Amino acid sequence: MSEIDTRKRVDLDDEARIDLLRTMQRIRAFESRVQTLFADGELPGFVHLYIGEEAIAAGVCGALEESDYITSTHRGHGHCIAKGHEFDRMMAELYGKETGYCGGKGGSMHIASPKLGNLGANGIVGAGVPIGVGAALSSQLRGSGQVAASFFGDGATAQGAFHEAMNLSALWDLPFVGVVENNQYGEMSALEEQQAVTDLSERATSYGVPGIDVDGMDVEDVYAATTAAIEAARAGDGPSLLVCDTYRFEGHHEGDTEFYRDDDEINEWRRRDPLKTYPERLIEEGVLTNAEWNDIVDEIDAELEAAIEFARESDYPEPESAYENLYAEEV
Amino acid sequence: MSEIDTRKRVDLDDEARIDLLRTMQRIRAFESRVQTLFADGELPGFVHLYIGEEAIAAGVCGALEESDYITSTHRGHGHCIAKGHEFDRMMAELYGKETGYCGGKGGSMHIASPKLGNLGANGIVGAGVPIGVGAALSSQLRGSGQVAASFFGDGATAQGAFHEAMNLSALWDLPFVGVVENNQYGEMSALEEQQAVTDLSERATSYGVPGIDVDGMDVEDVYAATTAAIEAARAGDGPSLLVCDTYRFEGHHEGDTEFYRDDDEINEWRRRDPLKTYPERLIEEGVLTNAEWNDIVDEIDAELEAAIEFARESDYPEPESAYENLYAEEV
Amino acid sequence: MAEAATGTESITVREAIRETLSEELGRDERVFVQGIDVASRGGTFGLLEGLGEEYPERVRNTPISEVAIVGSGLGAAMTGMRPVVEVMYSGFLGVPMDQILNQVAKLRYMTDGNVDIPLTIRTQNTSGFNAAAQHSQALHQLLMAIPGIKVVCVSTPADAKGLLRAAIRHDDPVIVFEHAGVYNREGEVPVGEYEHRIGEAGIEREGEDVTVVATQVQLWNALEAAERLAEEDVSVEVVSPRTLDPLDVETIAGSVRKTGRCVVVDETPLCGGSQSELATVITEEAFFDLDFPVQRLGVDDVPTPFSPPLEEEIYPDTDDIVTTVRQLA
Amino acid sequence: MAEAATGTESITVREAIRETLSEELGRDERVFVQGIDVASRGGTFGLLEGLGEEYPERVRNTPISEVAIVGSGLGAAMTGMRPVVEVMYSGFLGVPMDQILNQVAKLRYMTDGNVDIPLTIRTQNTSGFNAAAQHSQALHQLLMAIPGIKVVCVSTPADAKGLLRAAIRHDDPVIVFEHAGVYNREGEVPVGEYEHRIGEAGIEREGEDVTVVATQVQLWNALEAAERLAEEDVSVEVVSPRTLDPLDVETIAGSVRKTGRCVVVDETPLCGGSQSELATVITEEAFFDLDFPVQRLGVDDVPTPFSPPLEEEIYPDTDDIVTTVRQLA
Ligand SMILES: Cc1ncc(C[n+]2csc(CCOP(=O)(O)OP(=O)(O)O)c2C)c(N)n1
Ligand SMILES: Cc1ncc(C[n+]2csc(CCOP(=O)(O)OP(=O)(O)O)c2C)c(N)n1
Ligand SMILES: [Mg+2]
Ligand SMILES: [Mg+2]
Repeated sequence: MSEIDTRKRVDLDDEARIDLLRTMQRIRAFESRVQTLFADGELPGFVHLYIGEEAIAAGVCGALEESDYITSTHRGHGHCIAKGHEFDRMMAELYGKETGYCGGKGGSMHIASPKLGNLGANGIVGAGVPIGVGAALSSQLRGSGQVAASFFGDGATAQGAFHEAMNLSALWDLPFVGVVENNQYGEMSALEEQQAVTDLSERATSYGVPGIDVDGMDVEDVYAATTAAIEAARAGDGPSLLVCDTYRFEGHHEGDTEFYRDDDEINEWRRRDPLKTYPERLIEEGVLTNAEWNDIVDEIDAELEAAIEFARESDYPEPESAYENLYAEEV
Repeated sequence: MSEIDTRKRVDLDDEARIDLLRTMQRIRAFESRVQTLFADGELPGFVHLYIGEEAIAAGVCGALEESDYITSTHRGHGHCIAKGHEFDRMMAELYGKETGYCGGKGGSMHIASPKLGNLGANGIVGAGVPIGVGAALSSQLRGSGQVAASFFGDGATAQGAFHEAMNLSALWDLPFVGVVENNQYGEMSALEEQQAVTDLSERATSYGVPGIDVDGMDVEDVYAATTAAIEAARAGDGPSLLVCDTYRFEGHHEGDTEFYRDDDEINEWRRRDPLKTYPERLIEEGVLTNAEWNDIVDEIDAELEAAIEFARESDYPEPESAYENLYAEEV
Repeated sequence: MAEAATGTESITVREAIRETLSEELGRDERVFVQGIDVASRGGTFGLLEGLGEEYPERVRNTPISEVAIVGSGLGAAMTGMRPVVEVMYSGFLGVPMDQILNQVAKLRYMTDGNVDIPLTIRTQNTSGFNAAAQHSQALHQLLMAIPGIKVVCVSTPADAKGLLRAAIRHDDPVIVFEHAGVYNREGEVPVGEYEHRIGEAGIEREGEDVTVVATQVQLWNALEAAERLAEEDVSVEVVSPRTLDPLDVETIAGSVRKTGRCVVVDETPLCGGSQSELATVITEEAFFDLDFPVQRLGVDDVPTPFSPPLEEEIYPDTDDIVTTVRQLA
Repeated sequence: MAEAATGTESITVREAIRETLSEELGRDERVFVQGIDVASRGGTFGLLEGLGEEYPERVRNTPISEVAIVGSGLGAAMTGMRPVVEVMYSGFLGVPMDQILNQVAKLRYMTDGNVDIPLTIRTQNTSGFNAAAQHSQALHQLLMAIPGIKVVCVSTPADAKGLLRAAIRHDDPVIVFEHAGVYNREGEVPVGEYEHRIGEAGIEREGEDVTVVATQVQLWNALEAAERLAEEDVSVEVVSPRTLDPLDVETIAGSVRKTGRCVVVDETPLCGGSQSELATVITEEAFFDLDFPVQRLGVDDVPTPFSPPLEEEIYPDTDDIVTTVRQLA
């Protein structure tokens, strides 16, 4: 097993840093519009927003290659965007339109494009972890050099699937990265009501895997830790567990009354909002001007509005298509 | 969470020490006869012997009260005997006779008497752990002061059920003791082929639970560690995980060719055979004379032969009884 | 049957469930409730709101650990408690399936009846919420296929009260399938400690020409269909099985012997669905009275798609029932 | 169908499985095998003995972690491999059930066909070994009820070879139910890369009076029963469904339309059993040709008891089939 130096500085040139910021803003903008669209009754189903947690998806996927794999969760829009999914087909999927990534069959909890290396968003807490480990196994067997990263929440670390998968990945030194998005809550229950030990990186020691505490509100910290984990993975040194501390600024799902937490706590975390701190930092460090940042925001907004237009104007799938694509080989 | 001092000397008077030895010998004698009876074709089904691991069941159950609970495994005969099950009804169960503890419905993998606090032997690796935790929860809710101990193998620590149960028991400070019988193998695969970390007590740290390494070949060490764990449990300090190092002297099940391990390893462990070392020690320390020990052995053998006779002479259950006792309330 | 009911009141399924749990918690200290966010949020769809404050010790939030939720419920049920555990969506039943299949359902039998298992598992089927394939499932057919656990399904407020109470007081494990689509349905419920008998079906509407056997959302659709068909002078008898395992074959087959025609409507996929089980026992019992084979309505063997028009496509509705009955009548 | 077979050889089910796996591992580098002790001991009942030495990289012992075994198989299947994973006993399927129900079976559909899942899950039903309730189960009925995974069941050596190869080469997930009770059965198998078509039943013996549809151990019992009944001049047609989902309704119902009488024999418990599904589709397709309702033989809704006379009691045998056919004929 390797020792991973998480504090290792990674070389991030200006362009790379702006890319990280852009990805985060893409997620923030997307999710914010989804929130209003849902409130307006435009979007069917359940919606779990990623607002506040953008640095994780952006940092992890920023460090992955296009050909690497991820598995995602019920709170998966951010992962999709960071892994290269386009607004228009994502939005269309949320509307249940035929132009969506899943032809309307998946919806918010299941948007995914396996072709983009997203092996699926999951409505079953913890269930994506063994699948991610399987992709890592496949990569090892094929000698392809690909890495697989699974995103999952703090709550998911109470699920047996997480443990079985971690043990297997460590046992076989698979090129796997487990990414805990510790947003302090599983639904309406706080971390300490669900986990006997709240320092979740402890759970890595059971498998002799580096358990790395990451500032999930700092995209560069996430990027650096992921880069180190990926290097180890590709070098054949096996998996890592990144425990990214973060916070969801919105409810568990849209409609959540948030009776279980108070404004002070939320405001405390909002001060660390990566979409506040990171642009400030880049501007301060002269990487970006205020005007350039505004342009980025506007550009993204424009793309987003176009995507919403695309989704709205797309057709619903033909009802009969409900019976298609269950199998590759029909009898 | 409590700190448990496992090396704390426990007061064991001569009688108690002889009782521990007697329990071990009861198990050894029972299992040895089961082995020959099975080889002779007298016993149907599959049989997993406990030979070599006697110190664990004897030490753990010796420290438990009669009213405490256990859950058992596919390798469960030793647990039954230590928890007070009688030879005759056990043997009858192995023969599939109506006088068996389960009226012939359970057999070797499922002998259990809930009335004696044995909530079931289990053919599903790991599945007994949540059940044991539930008994501990029940005890906590009823304020009964009872403790629940679950036995399971090293292999079972790779199962999700074990993890979910440990987390819950630790989170709720339940009066629970997890007992890992680390016999170095799960079926035909060695510990290190199955577990990323072979020091299994590490798995306790994920839950902030004391993970105690116990010499599973030394009944007094098992007894002492269990006593400490029980005290903590009854005091409301929550669960412990005892990792008892041991070895099965026979195959995984009867019929196993044991191609996967060599005689040297077996002989090495046999030198620590608790049925060799413990009587020697008690005799050496003047707790027991050679003659007394021989008497104990003979007495047990006699009881055992009577039990076999009982089992042989008992009737098979009526075929129609197969349809009875699925439900308490028939419609 | 516990106490005789005196009069009725009109409440929703949601209210009936909350009330019944509150009453049973109040009546018997051995009863406790555990599940994800049951205490704070009140469990799935907020059904149990406030119960956690009433009984803080005995309404317990668990980690997201269905194996432990069900397994520890079982251990508690074997040792003097009467747990009511919640699995939020029936689509999550795969997670604790071993505990259900091999532990809950088999432990009494394997010990030849030496222990009772008064465990209630509450869960709910979902359709019509665009919740997609994993959250939108009807899965009681899987549980019907497991000997050792009784399966009841809640369609009406009276069911909610009568079946849930019966399950809690029952000495065997019972899984109660609620349905998100009927929580807000209102109906008459006997007041007092009303209990349905496990193993007893109900005739929800009497009729002469065709028997429709239906559950949950489809029961309400069937009643609506019957209403519409009455205008066409087709008299439909609507039967609610209530208990799916054990099944009240006598009541159901009795109706079919009378009408000679039968439609079974449920939301399970057709292959291996509850419809096949019902059709089979009905056919066995009423073969020589049947004019046509029993007709099955259900999901044509796909998972539930997200998109509203797709989801609508795959589930039976009132029109489908009307059309099918018309073909028989 | 891959290559045409030339001639046949007589081998056991056990040999057929080992041979097929060995050939497929040799033919396609994407194929790998994983499960508990598959490499060393050769998996359950030593079936795969020696395969681990032939392909040390691609025959892999796993920890005792069925969720990880199946789940990682799925992940590998989505990313360019063709895994064959083993769940030792079908009775253990409850452990990884969520991976099967919600992941393996739904991922292709939820992504609208954007990924293929060429995953084979091998498992085996058990009866007749006095292995008691958890190890002795027939559970293919649960899998038949899940849209998105195909279910085949191995009764003969030809099935073993033809169905296992088809499963491995198939681009959809297939669960192969073997049966411990048929591993040592011998029979003629086409030589070469023989493949059964998934979705095709087989007429194992032709007859005129009564159709017996049977699987696994019960198929052999049915053939024996047919032999005995022939002496009484009752001509029995024995049909093996082979693929349980999708089911070859045409072949099966075709036989019943000819004979007008049908017995379905399987080892699943009757409530929710495969027998009910088969009886239902047969009845729907052949209703007006049926002289009697389809008869079902199976386990009368109890778990499998350990004691030999009890276990014998609950499973159908040749006598039961003979008696039931006689009543119809
Ligand atoms: C097996 C399972 N149990 C319960 C749920 C219901 N559920 C959906 S999201 C969620 C909370 C998950 O918490 P966490 O893993 O921390 O992720 P977060 O929502 O905080 O991102 C729960 C309990 C589920 N989807 N799957
Ligand atoms: C869920 C499950 N998977 C696989 C098996 C098959 N099996 C029976 S015993 C055993 C080994 C268990 O190893 P361990 O937990 O170390 O206990 P031991 O046999 O060494 O006492 C296995 C894999 C099983 N019974 N249950
Ligand atoms: Mg969380
Ligand atoms: Mg072991």
